[in-house]
Amino acid sequence: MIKGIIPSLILTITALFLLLLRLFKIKKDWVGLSLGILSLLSGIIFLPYGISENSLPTLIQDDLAIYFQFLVMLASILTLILSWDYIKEGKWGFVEYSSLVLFATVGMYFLVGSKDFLTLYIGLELMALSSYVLTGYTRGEAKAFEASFKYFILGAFSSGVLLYGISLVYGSTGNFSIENALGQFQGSTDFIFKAGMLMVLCGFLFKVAAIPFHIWTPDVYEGAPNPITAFFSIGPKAASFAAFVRVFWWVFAPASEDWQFVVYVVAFLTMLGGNLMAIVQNNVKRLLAYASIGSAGYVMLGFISKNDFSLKGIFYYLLAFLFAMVGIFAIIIYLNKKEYSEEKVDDFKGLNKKHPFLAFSMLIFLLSLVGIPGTAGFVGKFFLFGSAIKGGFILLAVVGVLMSVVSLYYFFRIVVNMYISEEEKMEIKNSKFLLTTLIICLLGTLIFGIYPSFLLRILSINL
Amino acid sequence: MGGEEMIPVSWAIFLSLALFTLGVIGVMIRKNLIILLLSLELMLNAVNLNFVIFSHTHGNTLGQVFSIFVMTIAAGEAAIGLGIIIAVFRIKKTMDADTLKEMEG
Amino acid sequence: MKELFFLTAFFPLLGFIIIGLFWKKLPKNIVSIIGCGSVGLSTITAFASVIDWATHSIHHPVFKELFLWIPAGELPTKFFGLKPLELSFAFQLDSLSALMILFVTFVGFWIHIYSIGYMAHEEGYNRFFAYLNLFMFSMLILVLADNLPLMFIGWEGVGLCSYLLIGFYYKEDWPQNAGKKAFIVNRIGDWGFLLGIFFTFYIFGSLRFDDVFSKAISEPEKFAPFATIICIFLFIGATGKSAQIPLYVWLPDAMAGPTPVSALIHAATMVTAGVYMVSRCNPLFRLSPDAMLVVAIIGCLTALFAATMGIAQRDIKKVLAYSTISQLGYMFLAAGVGAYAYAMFHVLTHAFFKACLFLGSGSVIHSCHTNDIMEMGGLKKYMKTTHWTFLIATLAIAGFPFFSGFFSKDGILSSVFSFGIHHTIGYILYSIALLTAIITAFYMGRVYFITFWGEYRGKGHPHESPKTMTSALVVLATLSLIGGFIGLPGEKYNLFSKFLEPVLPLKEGLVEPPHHLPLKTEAVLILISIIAALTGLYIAYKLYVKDREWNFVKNFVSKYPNLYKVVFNKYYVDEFYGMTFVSGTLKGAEGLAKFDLKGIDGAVNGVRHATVGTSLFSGFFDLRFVDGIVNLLAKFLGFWGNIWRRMQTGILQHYAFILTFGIFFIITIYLIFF
Amino acid sequence: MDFLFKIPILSVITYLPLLGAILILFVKKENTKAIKFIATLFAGLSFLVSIFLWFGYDFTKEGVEIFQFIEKANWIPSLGVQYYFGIDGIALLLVLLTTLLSFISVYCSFTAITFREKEYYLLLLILETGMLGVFCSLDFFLFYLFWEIMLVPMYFLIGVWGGERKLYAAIKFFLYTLLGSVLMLLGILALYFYNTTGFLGFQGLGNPPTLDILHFHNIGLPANLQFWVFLAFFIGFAIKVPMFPFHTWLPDAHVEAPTAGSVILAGILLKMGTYGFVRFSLPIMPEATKQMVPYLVTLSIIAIIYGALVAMAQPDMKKLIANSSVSHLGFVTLGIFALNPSGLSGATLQMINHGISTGGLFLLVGIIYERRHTKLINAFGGLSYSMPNYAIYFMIIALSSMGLPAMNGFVGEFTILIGAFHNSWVWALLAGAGIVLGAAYLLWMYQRVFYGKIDKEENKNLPDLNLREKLTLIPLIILIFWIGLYPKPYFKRMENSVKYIVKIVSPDYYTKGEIK
Amino acid sequence: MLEVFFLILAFLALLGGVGVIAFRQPIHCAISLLLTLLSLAGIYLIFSAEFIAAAQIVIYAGGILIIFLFAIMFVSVREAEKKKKYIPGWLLFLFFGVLLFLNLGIFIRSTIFEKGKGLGDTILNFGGNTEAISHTLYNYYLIPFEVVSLFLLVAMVGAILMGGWGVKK
Repeated sequence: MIKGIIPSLILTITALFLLLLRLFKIKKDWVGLSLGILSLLSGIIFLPYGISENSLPTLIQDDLAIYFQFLVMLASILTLILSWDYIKEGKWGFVEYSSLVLFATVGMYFLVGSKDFLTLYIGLELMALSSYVLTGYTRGEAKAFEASFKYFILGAFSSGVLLYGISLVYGSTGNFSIENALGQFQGSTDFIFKAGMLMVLCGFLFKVAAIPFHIWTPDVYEGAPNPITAFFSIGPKAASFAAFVRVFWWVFAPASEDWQFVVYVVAFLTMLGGNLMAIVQNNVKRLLAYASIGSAGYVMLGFISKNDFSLKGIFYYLLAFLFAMVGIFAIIIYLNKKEYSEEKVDDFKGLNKKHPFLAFSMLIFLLSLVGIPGTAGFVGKFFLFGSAIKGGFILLAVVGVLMSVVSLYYFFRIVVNMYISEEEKMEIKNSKFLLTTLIICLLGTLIFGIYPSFLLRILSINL
Repeated sequence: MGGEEMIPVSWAIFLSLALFTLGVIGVMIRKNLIILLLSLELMLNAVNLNFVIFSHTHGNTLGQVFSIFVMTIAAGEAAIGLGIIIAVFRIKKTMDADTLKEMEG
Repeated sequence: MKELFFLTAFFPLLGFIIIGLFWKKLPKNIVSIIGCGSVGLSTITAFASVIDWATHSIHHPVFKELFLWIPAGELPTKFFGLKPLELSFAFQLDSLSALMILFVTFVGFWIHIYSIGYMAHEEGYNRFFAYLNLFMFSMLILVLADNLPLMFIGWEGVGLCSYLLIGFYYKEDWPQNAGKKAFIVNRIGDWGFLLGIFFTFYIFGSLRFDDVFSKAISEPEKFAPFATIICIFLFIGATGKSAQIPLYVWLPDAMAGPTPVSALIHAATMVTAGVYMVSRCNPLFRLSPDAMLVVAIIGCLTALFAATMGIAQRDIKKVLAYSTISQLGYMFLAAGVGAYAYAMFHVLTHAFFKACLFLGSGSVIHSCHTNDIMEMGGLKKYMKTTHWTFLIATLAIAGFPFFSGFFSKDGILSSVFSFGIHHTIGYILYSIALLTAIITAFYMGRVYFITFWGEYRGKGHPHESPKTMTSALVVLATLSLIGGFIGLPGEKYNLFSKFLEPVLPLKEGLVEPPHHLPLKTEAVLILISIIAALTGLYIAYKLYVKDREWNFVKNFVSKYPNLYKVVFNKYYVDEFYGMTFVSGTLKGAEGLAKFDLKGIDGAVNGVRHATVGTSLFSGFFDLRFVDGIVNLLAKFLGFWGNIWRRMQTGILQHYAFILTFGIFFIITIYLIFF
Repeated sequence: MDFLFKIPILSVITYLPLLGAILILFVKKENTKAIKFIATLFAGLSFLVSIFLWFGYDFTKEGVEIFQFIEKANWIPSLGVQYYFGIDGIALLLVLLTTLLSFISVYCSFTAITFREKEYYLLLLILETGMLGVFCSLDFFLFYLFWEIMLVPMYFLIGVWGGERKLYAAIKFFLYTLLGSVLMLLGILALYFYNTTGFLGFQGLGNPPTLDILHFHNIGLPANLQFWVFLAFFIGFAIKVPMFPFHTWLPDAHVEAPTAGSVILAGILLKMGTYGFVRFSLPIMPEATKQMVPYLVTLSIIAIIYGALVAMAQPDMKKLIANSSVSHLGFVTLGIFALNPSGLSGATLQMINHGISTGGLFLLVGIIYERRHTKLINAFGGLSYSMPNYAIYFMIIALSSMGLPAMNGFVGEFTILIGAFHNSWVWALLAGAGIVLGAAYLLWMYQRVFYGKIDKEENKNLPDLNLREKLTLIPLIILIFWIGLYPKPYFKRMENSVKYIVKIVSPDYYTKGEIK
Repeated sequence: MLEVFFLILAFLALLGGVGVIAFRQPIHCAISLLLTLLSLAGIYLIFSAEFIAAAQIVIYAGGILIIFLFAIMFVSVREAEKKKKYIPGWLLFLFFGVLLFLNLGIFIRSTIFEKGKGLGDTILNFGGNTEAISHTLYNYYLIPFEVVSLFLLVAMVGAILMGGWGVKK
């Protein structure tokens, strides 16, 4: 019985240990980093152990759970490495930072692996709460607090909506199980079930930042510390998508047509709006925020179409997105000046001359986000658009590909700055940690882009 | 207690819905940061009411258990929220939420 | 020897390549040797192979396929199913092409010789000979080709050389314009020619003359309905090359080139390619009386119009140019009435006398350094040889008895007259042609008298030209004098028709053969044409020699200034074309370019500046343009980007409201649709 | 030549430039000589190896066997994606054109590019790999990979080494072409699903998943699906070609690109669109193609006339040539959609011709641009005095571009027009106008640039062509005359490939001669 | 009888709710929230959730609300009086809030609620409400229960981290 939660146990214990260290005023940053990474790695190693075991009442260990748990842990590892310089520079203390990231990971672990609304909710809240704290963690800046506060209020608001939805669903079905919720579902006349479903939908849409629930994203992305922004754009998002998929493909499967229609509209708006808004941004982080909103739209293509391509697409795309985002943020941190200032698109001017490798990596990540073949992003999009075509959502697929083209336009503003503008004003740090992250991400993007069968062979997600 | 025969479930649901809506409205229209938090609590209470009612309707205690968790989480959220509010207050010297608009667009 | 006839074409090519590759290094005398030598060699080859062929197998054309050129797959044809489109580099030697190569190489050779003197002091001597050699090559390909596409190669090749040589003096602008005009007008004709080729393949499933004609002859009724359109398209090609209405406008301008070029290309050889082509395709034309009538009418009208235009010109070469157009009109008239042999005969005699005239005029220009006849005069004293040769050629073109032009022109006139026996229109054509003959005699007389008689009016001292030039004049004048005797009137004595009989038979196809006139009528017609020629010459003599002060002409011009102006300005046809087709095309091009360009301005920039009003307004404004749609879209996207962006006020409560609105929105759409 | 079938010659050709690019990566930026040497060496090697293809290709084979030099390996088994290389006669010619023009464009850049040489040659070589990959691929996934990858180096070539409005032109190029290709991706996906499980009411064929292009040839798609898939592919290819309403990116990209960029863009990149029609649209969606032919031909004819007219009014030499490309490519598409062997083989030949002639013209404009730093026609005049050799080369290539007989352009246009004629004589009539206009705008430009008096001081002492420049042009001129006078080897090599396509499009063609 | 109780309590709860969003002073709002909390506790009692009712009073009224009062005391109170209490355009927002209410109301209106089973049997099985809850809590929901302790830990750490800012400097 314990096998299923070994990874989360490892993480929890490490996090608690780190807190304890902090309590005794042992501020060894490297301990925080190394223990954090170690625990996450061992967590990943122990992940497959629970796979055959399904005896836990509230947790499930199926392919979906394992893969996405892997994904969020990977995200956390990369975030930790990425954060090193940033946190060290501000002398904010890596130990408690590390433990907060671990707590968030535990939350995501349960969010992904729950087969019960209660567990799901608790996981969600743990993740969210750690995120609020992480948002306001470092800068001691009005902006960070503003972001944190906005995130907190809106997050709590949306989880209130989600919760209200859950309560209505409970009112209809009489239990919280995700696996067997349908015992008492009364078909199309069950209105509170549907009302609940819609509100749960709204709650999840908030978490995955779909339009019109995206509204928090740009501000939070901008205000949060850079590594944390990277983390938000991948970890919680991936975990939320996994839970989203699980809830809607399982619990609300009988009402598929109902939510598919709604999600259709939302996905449409999300792809359109996210990418269009990104056009007019000058702040890189806001630009990326909108780009990630647009990406959520693509992922929703897989979500809505519900076929054998869908999960592969969602997972692969999120993985690609993870590599690209972490990589891009690594570069942003590289470029970060000592004094606080906004991360402008112009900051990239002349990067190629100064540091060609950074520029090249940035180019690859951006191409991956656009979905140019040879990068992991393409494979992800290939599956996502494939699933949309297969599901018959041609219009969405068309909008999706068109918006990919639009995304090229705004991403290439950065490329233009890097490669074509001659001006150079940035100072570049020298950091092994950032470089490591960058190389991991670059390799991930390229390897999974050029030889995807390596992953696809493993990836036989079934529900 | 045996009151269940007399009180229509829909009344209670409407009450909870009304409270929920009041909470939502509060978050939308009030300026004061603390009152935003209070409104959030209102929303959570509406949820709790639902859980209790449905727990009663379905004859299981799952809903009640959930509502305990909700309370716990409400407490945690309040703590964090107030922490953030105080920090914001220290920097901004104001409790108006609409002054927090450094980031836009 | 006869199998090597195709080498005729390749000697000049060799010359061209040698001169072309080493044009910078070769000295002038070597270039002259190569240039003239290559043409001389090909002349020898031509004569040798033709004699060999004519003595042994005059009724069997010789074919020589060098290699398969374009094998482009099977195409469905009208009558013959799927036929492979296989074009060869292949040549044929029959009486028509034999005739052509003989006179082309011969005249060409003498003009090369002439050029040595004429061009001696010009810049670009080497270039000139290279082009001339290339021209010879193309022309010989044209006449030797055994299929239409290969003929087309030569056809365009001579057009190219014509372009290059007209624009030979590239410092000035107007030769360039003239060259360009020539090329483009020719291309318009070629457009028709190409379509004619395509039609031919579609109907006959082959492009070899031999195949096509044998099919056409064997089943005339079957192909007759399609022959008209083929012939009309081919004739459009011919009007371009041979400067017929409506595509004649390039030829007068083409006089911008050096005079030997005018003589060779724009008088003797290239411009007759159209006549050659029509004659070559006579089996097709014979299937279609309508097409032939069109040819005849166009030819006749061209003859008259060009002749009238020639009256008022002051540029000696322009007069000759219009006379060329007019004579070409005669040739087409002959072809149109079915007298192909006479058309070819006129081609031949015209080549002699017109080349002679041009070379003579070149000689005059060479010594006076002007083209304006009003600045010449009295040259017979200074330039004896030139004068005599010019006189002979003038008499020949005017149709003075027993000069070469007399025989060919008389043959044409009597053919047209006999055509009138079947078609009343023939008599109209005949009278026009006769009128043209008078006018021709008149304006040629005018030029002659103004130039060579009276007093010298120009600057400097005119002098006789060098030997290289006069020798050519003498040769050509001799031929103009005696060349006509190979085509005496009457069937029995006409060696020329007999020679051409295998290719240009008198009786074939659906068209009535020219009626044989009784001897009496023939004699009367001859008399009439003699009178016509003499009348024209006499009027010229009267007006320009007797009347020393040219009072009559001056009075006439001052009395009818407008008439004079119209004629002097060539009926404003050039201006009309300029205003309609040329500037229409240019205006259209500019308009389209703007239309294309409009999108460039602020297309994607629009994204940045887009605001509600401007984007919508200028968006609609832009819609007119191709890129505008994209533009509009970009602006629209930017506009929406901004709208979305404005939602991001930064105020928390607004965000909460948007969330609430989102929930409301989702529930509402759900309620509406379910 | 058996050994040729044993070594993966296509891969060797394709990746040699990439190898060169990788080597360049390790050379110091300042060492431009070494960089140029490596770039020339590898582009040249690739060209030399590709010559073997010309002799090794067995053009007597028919049917599917026209695809030779096959290389096959599993790549993504779960999707049925293969590493699948192979060429038929049409691709053979395009591969050769690519290697030749790439080599020339590397060689012609030695003096034109004066900064950031390392990146320049690197990108040029990567671009070559991408282009070769497109022509060699017989798997959709692989094809798409190369198709898109190629855009990136091209973007940089325009964007970094371009003219004044380079950024605009570069992003416009990228956006337009990407727009087309993403729609094509949807088309590919639709085919994939039709082949396997079916989608959206289309009963799938239930085959194992594959993206093998040849498998989809004549797979028998239902008519309405064909229509949509055709549309998706069409937009992609039409933008690339570019066909009439999609052409606006082309003048911008051409004008702003550096010389080599223009050469490659005009010479090869545009051919991918037309190649796409031949390889995909025709054999996979024959019914839809036939159905759409009237519209496609209308667009082609509009392009022919419109492009020529727009070209006529251009004040800039490069822009003029760019617009003339629209016109020439109009001929190519006309030939393709004539759907008969003559039209198709003419179109294929015309692709090569256009690459040679227009590539040559761009080279020439680049040469003068290097000397004078302007491309405006009215900045010149009387150049035949100061640069007589240049004038001659220009004349020859311009003549070839306007389709003078005995030069390459004529052979292509003639066969295309006769092919089009056999569908409808009106097509040939209208398209023929392009021949007239082609002469008009080129001669007019030639006149303004080379003739007249030299009225500008700068033009008086321009140096004539040097040896290197001549060497870049001479191969093209040799090809111009070779194709013009003896195109048989070319026609032979594509004969059966064309037959293969025609047989798929209209199975009765070779028996009844009907395009039905 | 219970109906009347319910209605009274419901009225009070709503009154409190309205008070939360209507009073100017945060302290008044907090007090009216207390009213709502207590009324709801009463309603819980009606629906046989004694443990929840007690927890409501203890945790909410006694714990959470006290934190709020602390916070309200901590920050300046006077400041709030000067300014408007609602943000500009609040009527529109209010309007949409009401619309949302109506929207959701449609769903609830159209649902036919079954007659409740009541908790009687369940509670009897376990021997009491609290026992029943604890049984579920410690058996079925053991893991979430443990996780929620982590949640509280994070909340604590977070509150310290957040609230501590500015103090150090």
